[in-house]
Formats: sequence, C-alpha cells, structure tokens
Amino acid sequence: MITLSEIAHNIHVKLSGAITNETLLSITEMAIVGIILLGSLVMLSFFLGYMERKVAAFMQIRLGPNRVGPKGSLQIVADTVKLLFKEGLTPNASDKFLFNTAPYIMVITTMLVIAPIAYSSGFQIWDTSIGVLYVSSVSSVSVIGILMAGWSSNNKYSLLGAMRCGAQIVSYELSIGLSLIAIVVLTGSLRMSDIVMSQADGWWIFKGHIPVLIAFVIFIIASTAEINRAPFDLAEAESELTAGFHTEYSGMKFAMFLLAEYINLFIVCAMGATLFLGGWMPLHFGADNAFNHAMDYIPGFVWFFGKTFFLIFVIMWFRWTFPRLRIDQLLNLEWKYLLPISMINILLVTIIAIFGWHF
Amino acid sequence: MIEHNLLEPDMITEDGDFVINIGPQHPSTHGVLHLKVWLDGETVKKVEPHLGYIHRSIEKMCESLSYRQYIFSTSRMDYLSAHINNQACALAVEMGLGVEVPDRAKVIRTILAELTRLASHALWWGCMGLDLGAVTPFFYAFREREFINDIMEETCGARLTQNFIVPGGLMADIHPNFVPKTKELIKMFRANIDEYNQLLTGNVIFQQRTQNVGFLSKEAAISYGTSGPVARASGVSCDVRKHYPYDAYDRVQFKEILGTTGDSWERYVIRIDEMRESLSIIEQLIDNIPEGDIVAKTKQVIKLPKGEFYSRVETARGELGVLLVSDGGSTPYRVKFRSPNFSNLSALGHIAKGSKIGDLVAMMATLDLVIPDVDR
Amino acid sequence: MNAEELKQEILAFHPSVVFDEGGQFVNANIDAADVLTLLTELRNRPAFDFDYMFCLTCVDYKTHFTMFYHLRSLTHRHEMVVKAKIADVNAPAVDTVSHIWRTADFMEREVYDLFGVKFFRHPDLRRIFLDENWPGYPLRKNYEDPNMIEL
Amino acid sequence: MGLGSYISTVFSSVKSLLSGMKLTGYYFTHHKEIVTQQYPENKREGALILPERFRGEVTMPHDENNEHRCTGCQSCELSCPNGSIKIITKQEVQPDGKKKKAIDTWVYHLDMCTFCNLCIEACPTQAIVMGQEFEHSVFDKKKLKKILNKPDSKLKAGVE
Repeated sequence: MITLSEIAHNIHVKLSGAITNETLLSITEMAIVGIILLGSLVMLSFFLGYMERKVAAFMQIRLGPNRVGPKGSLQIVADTVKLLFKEGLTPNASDKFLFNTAPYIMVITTMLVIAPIAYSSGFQIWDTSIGVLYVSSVSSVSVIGILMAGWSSNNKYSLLGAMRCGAQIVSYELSIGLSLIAIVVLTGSLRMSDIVMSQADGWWIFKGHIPVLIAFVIFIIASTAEINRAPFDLAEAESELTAGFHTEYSGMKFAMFLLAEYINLFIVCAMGATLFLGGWMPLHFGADNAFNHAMDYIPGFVWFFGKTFFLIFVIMWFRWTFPRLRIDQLLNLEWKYLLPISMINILLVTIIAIFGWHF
Repeated sequence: MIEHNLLEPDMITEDGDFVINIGPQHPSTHGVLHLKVWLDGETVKKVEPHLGYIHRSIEKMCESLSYRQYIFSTSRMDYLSAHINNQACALAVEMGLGVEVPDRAKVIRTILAELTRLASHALWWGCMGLDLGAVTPFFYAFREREFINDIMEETCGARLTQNFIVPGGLMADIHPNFVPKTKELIKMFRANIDEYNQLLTGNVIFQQRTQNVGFLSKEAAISYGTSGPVARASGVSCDVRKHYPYDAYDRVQFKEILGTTGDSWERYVIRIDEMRESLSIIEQLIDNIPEGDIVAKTKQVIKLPKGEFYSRVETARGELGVLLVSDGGSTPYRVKFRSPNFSNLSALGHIAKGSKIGDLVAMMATLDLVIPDVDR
Repeated sequence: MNAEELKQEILAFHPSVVFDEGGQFVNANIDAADVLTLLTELRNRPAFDFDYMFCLTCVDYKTHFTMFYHLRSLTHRHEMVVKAKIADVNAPAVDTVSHIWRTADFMEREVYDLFGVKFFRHPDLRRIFLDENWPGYPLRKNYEDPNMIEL
Repeated sequence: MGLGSYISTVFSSVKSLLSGMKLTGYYFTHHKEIVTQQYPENKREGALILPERFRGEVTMPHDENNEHRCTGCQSCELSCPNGSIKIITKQEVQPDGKKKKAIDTWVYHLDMCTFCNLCIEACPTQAIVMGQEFEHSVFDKKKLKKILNKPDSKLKAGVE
C-alpha cells in the first residue's frame, strides 16, 4: 500500500534527480509545499464553511444550502466569488496601514501554525523538536491581528470587541497551555511525531486515566474560546456588538478573517486529535494483537482527518446549542474553574508520569 | 407623606465617556429602537431611548377613519398581537354602541387571542435565545409559530395582520379545520415547551446570564406603569384578563402567574408559564364553542354617542388601552392607544443602570419590545 | 371604594372638583392650575392610593385642551379619571406629574411632542417621536401638513 | 464555597449543557423533523396549498358570458381605509329608456392595499372576492394599478 510519506519521498527523489543544486532543490520543494498548502487550506476552509452550514441547518430543522452545486456544496464558492467582487471599503478615519495589515496577520499566523502538524506517518511539513511549544506560541500572535483590526477600524463596537478578545485570549492561553503540558509531561517530548508514536499502544485519552480526560475537556473548552467561537464569541457577539472587531471589514479582507477562523478551527482540532486522540495513529489496544493489525489497514491520514473532523463537529455542535457567556462570566470560568482545575490536574498527571501509572 | 420619587441620580456622565449608539440598525433591537448608551468599560452608566423612527401617527390617522375602518390600522402597532389590538378597538366601539356580542363570537375571539399570545411568546422565546447568542431556539420557536399562523390563515385569511374582528363580532365563522387543528397544536405545543426548557431554560449559561440581573422592584414597576409579564415578574398583579375580564375570559379558569424578584430570569420564566396557561385556556374553550350568530347587528355607518370610552385588553406584552373620544360623528374625535411597550420601555433606563452591555441586550429581550407599538 | 364614596372623599378636601354624570369611570374635572395638588393628594392619601397611572393623554377641543389622567389603585382596585382643562390654547402648559408617577415622564414628552403642551418642572422635556425642529404639533386639530394627501 | 458544592456545581452545569446538546443532536440525526419547504418547488409538488380564505388580492369574478356582479354602488370605495379603490361610474341607458348608474372602470391600487377584507365585507352584491395570488412583485410600480372589470363586460342580469 502506498502511503503519503512514500509519495512525498518519490517526489523528492525525482526532483533531486532533476535539480542537482541543494539550495535550489529545497527552494523548489518549499515552493511546491507552499502552493499545495495554500490550495488545500482554501479547500479546507470551503469544506468547513459548507460543513458548518449543513450542521447548523440540520440542528435547526432546516435544509441548509441546496441550490448551488450538488446538495449546495458549491454555495461557499459562490459566496467567495461574491466577496471577491465586493468593494474592500476602508473607513475614512481609520488607521489605514493597520486596518489593511490586520487580516494578513491573522491569515499568516494561522498558516504558520499549520507547519508542525503530522498528517500521516512521516508526512509532515516540519517535524521540529519544539512542535507543541511552537504551535501554542505562534497561534497566540493572532490576538495582535484582532487588536489591530479593532483599534484601527475607528469604530466603538470594533474596539469593544477587540478589547474583549484580548482579555479572553490572554486568559485562555493559560489553560490551553496547561492541558497541552499534561501530554508533554506524559510523553516527555515536544516533538509531534514522538507524541504520536507514544500512542502506538493506545491513545492518551484512554491510557492516561481521568486526569488526561479532564485535560482533554479543558482543552476543548479553552480552544473553543481561543478561536472565538460560540459560546465564547464575545469578540464578535453579533447581538451585542453587531460584528465586533470585523464590523468595518468588507470584501476579501472580511473573507480573510473568515478563512483564518476556519483554519484556526482546524488547527486546534488537529492539535487535540494529535495530542489526545493519537493523531494518525490507528486505534490500538495493548502491544501486538489481531485487532491492532486490523486497524492498521486503515491509512493514517484517514484516522487523522476522522479524529480532527470529529472534534470540529463537536465544536460546531457547541456553537449551535449554547447561548453566549457574558464577559465577566467568561473570565470567571477561566480563572475560577478552568485554571485551578488544570493546575491540580497537571500535578496529578505529573504523579502519574513519574510513577508510570499510565497504561 | 409617602416618598414616591424614584428619580435616582443618574451615574455621572462626562464628556469623555464612551458613548455608543445601539440601533436604529442593530441586530438585537428588534426593529428601529435607538438607544444611546453611556459606557464605563463594559458597564452601562446610562441608557437613553431615542424613539420615533417608525412613528406613523396612527392616532392622527384614526381620526379620519370610520369606526369600522380604524380597527385595521391597529394591527400595525403591536404586529405580534395584531388580533388582540383589533379586539381592544372593537371592544371600545361596542362599549360606545352598547351592543352585546354573541357568545359564539366572544369565545372565538378569546381563542384567537390566546393563539396570538402563544405565537407572540414563541417568537419572543426564539428572539430571547438569539439575543443571548443561541441561534437554534429561533428556528424551533418558528416551527410552532408557523403552525399557529397556518391556523390563523385558514380561518382569518391572513397570517399576521388578521383584521378578523368587526364591531359587534367577527367577520366570518371559523373554518371547519379550526377546532381539530387547534387541538393538534395544544398537544404539540405542550411537548415543545419541554423542549424549550431542555434547550434554554435548563442551560446553565442561560441561567447565569439572566439570573440576578435587570432587577425591577415592585414599586418601580408600578411607578413606571409597566404591565404584562414585566410587571407580573415584579409581583404586581395586573392581568387585565383577571381583573377586568372581557369577552370570554370570565368563563375560564387560569392562574395569574406572579414573580417575586423581578429580574430577567423571572420575566423569562413567567412568559414560559404563561404559554402553558394560554394552552389551558384554549383547551377549556375549544370544545365549548357555543352555537349561534357570529356578529351582532350594527348599522353600516356606526355613530357613537358623545363621550369617552376606554377599553383595555391584555396583549402579549401587557395592558393595551384604547381611549375613544367621540363627538357624536361617524369618525372618532380623538383616539389614544395606551401601548404597553411604551411604558415598559420607559423602565429600561432604570433597569439597565450599572449592568453589563451584554445584559442590556438580554434585558431588552425580556422586556419583549415591539418598536412599532412604542412609536405608533 | 365605590364611585360615590370616591366622589364624596374627593369633594371633602377639594371642593372645586366637578364630577361628570355617568361615564365609565369617575370623571373629576378640574382646572389645570390645581391639578398637581389634586393628583398629589390622590396619590398620597392612603384611602385613595392611586399608585398606577395607566394612561395620560391630551385632547384638543379647539376651544381648550383637556389633559386626561387615568389612575388606578392596585391596592384598593378602584379607578378614576382626572380631566384637567387648559384654557390657554396658544401656550398650553400644566404642571408635570412625572415625579409622582415615573411613567408620566415619557407620556408627558409624547403629549408635549404631539400637542405642544408644556410641562413645568419636567426633568427632560424634549420631543420624543418627532424631530426637534418639526413645525407644528400633529395631533392638534388645526395642524396642517403640506405633504398630507387627502384620500 | 465548599469543595463538595464546587464539584456538584461543575457536574450539574455539564449535565445541563449535555441535555441541550442531546436535543440538537436529536434533530441533527432525525432529518424527518425538518420543517422547511423549498419555494418555489413546493408549488409544483403541491405542498403549498393556500387556504380558500387567503387574502391575496381583490378580484372580480366574471362568468363565461363576460358578466360581473358589480353595480357600481361604491360601497367598497367608501369602506376602503386607505383609498386603494377608485370606482368610475357612467350613466347607462336602460332598454326601457331610463338612465342608470353603472360601472365604467373599477380601479384597484394593489400597491396601497392592506388586504383588510373590508371592501369584500361591504359589497352588497358579492361582486368582488379575495383571490389566492400572492406573488405580486413587478419591476414597474405602474403595473400594480389594476382594472378589475374586463373590457366590454356587463352587469349580470338580475343583480341589483
């Protein structure tokens, strides 16, 4: 069976036959990877947009998009084309440089974060030794994009939304970090491939007893807040702040925020899937048995995307069920509930790791 | 001397305050309400409603319409309880004429009024969820509302602005499908209120958002002239159906649900309970619609005797009063609509002081404002 | 209190009040200059305790304006109407009652907006529906709108 | 806050959230509950049935001899609250030589109509009824001014 890593390897071999210069070779490969990445991210956000609409529709006893393309699947393409043709308005009194830069910062940070994610065995853009640290630090740059957008719009709603977002992301970074550390403590490595390989005899969520389960729940809640989705969408808060920090954006700049939101959604779910649900690792129990071999026949990227989309669905499920929190409750939830719980939790996880009590 | 003056000093507003204009085009003002809000960070210092964006001077218009015609225009005031508005107008004319409405018409009017109330409360419930950021309740609420609208459409010929009432009774008899469909609705709605509770009422986020915010004390509720569920949540017994029964309300048993605390949560719960009471009222009447005429004989051109006639009904939002001043002619000399929303809105500034901006939206939702009724 | 008792009680302390015969409510007619004292008494005396004002409006009778105050007592469950006659049609004015019933704040602003009746000591007397510089007062009988089309 | 109540708060909150998710999850998996219909497909499929009392527009039924029931009495015009009906009458010479008022044009301003049904109530000869048509959108506002009596139509014999 051909795996994704073999395909990548074959391409590399072919290219190195054609291009002998080392530097040129890596530049060419980078360009190829970049183009594939860009294309697939746009496709991904199209798909997530379609998925969100359909999930929302079925939960709200309606049909959802069904006119453009088969079962409405091309609706989001039509919307993108519409956004492309719309005028990208810049308000007169806005800070034009910041206003126009903010969407790009949002998109660029999210694209950077995609690098260390492992899609399949040996199929990874950049298997850095600080994978988890890299993801959690780079993804927090996106708050700067939001603050820039809110500040530069010269709109009071935008400003309120941006300030809310700043407070929210700074708070939730803490518990998202602590829940990531739980897995890092257990595996003893920040490298993504190591984390995945450590789950060859069972996913962490099964191996790690209740503390890892708690860390997983906290991770899901905190990451929902991190990417500004309902019930934590205070930065946008349609019924309060009309559209929050992107009130003044239109056309393609608005679409960029949307793109960034969906890629962020994908990233946090991919991280959750990698750290807690074994990434591309098939469902294994114990070391070597028939069940594990049967599971191995399903390719790794199917496992990876299956788990990721399951988590995405759960987050969408949240969005279409819950009302929004108030700003003080949002911060209460973090500082009074999630943070103390995850601090105690990290202690428990450390004890488990030291004594080797996990399976 | 009793101290009645509830004029508390406003929180001090300064020139440098963060002032935002919520509305007239804003997703949660449900129409064209314009609130000028002084903020201190996220905290509301002062709220000032600016009205008149949909003022059509219906009162002036009615002065040139005959007593048969002026009823239709009131459907456009509180469009969610259009039928009940029409009922109030017809009651004022009937009071002036001194005609007795046939029993059958009275009962049908009452059933239709309660259906309207159910539809209105269902819509309010959906919008309440929407204002708090949950989109899904809106669609569940519209499922029931559409069913009620279909019943209305079959009998009255229109879904929203029915105009089914004429002075002295009704325009037509009920449709043969009316009774079975209404019974079906009662069964369906009961089950769906449980769904409402499962989705929103029981939700901990929702409870946290509404409990202990937006207090309206009993004294303030009375002084601000609030009525309907808003006043009842503060413990003011003010149900017109109970205290001044009209049409067939004197022959049904129902509870007037009273709250104690008067916060947003209480206003929410009271409306949910009121839906159950409305269902029970319909249930009591639907099998006992008496036979007989549907309209009392009136002259084609109605002339009221000289004087003032005040009729009142309980709409989905509170007490609607119609003051007809007649000079003996065929058109009213002056019509005054005492609209419940106008008084309820005046309390908003009092309620919202010191709350968070997110709660201001929730409070507007629990006041259940319909702006065309405020502006008229 | 029933209607007769109400009339007797009011006449006992305010003899200048004239009551209408018949009608739906007890209708007390009084001059606009005295209305504030009467309404204050009606609100404050425990025997009356009219704590709920459910309607406040004005009617233009061409020769005079009449303010209508619809009052209800939620404790005693009795109701009455106070009609205050404003004789001056050119500059109608009356005392505010918005400090007694807070609901009167908005209702008086509405009357000021549509009838042009001034309310002394009102805390915030501005037009409520119309633009500040709207010409005329629409609900007056002599109001003419150049844009109005007669059907 | 004691530790016990802290933990029980956490659990009851999670339970209430899950019960809401159960409901949305139920509707997500049960597509039979979907209530929305496809317009205009539902017109073809027969799912869109308007009740007979539906007030779409005022119409004047004509029979096969191109005869209507309108005598031109103008009751409807008087009863209309917003002036959307204008009736132009003419004097018609009867066979017996007498002159009689008859209808010339029955002008209906659909753009002003609020479908309040008062004209139909007022009509003494049941000449007008409410039609079922509800798709009134046009590109030119002038098209909303309609003349209800067909050309060369006559008053039905016997209608007074």
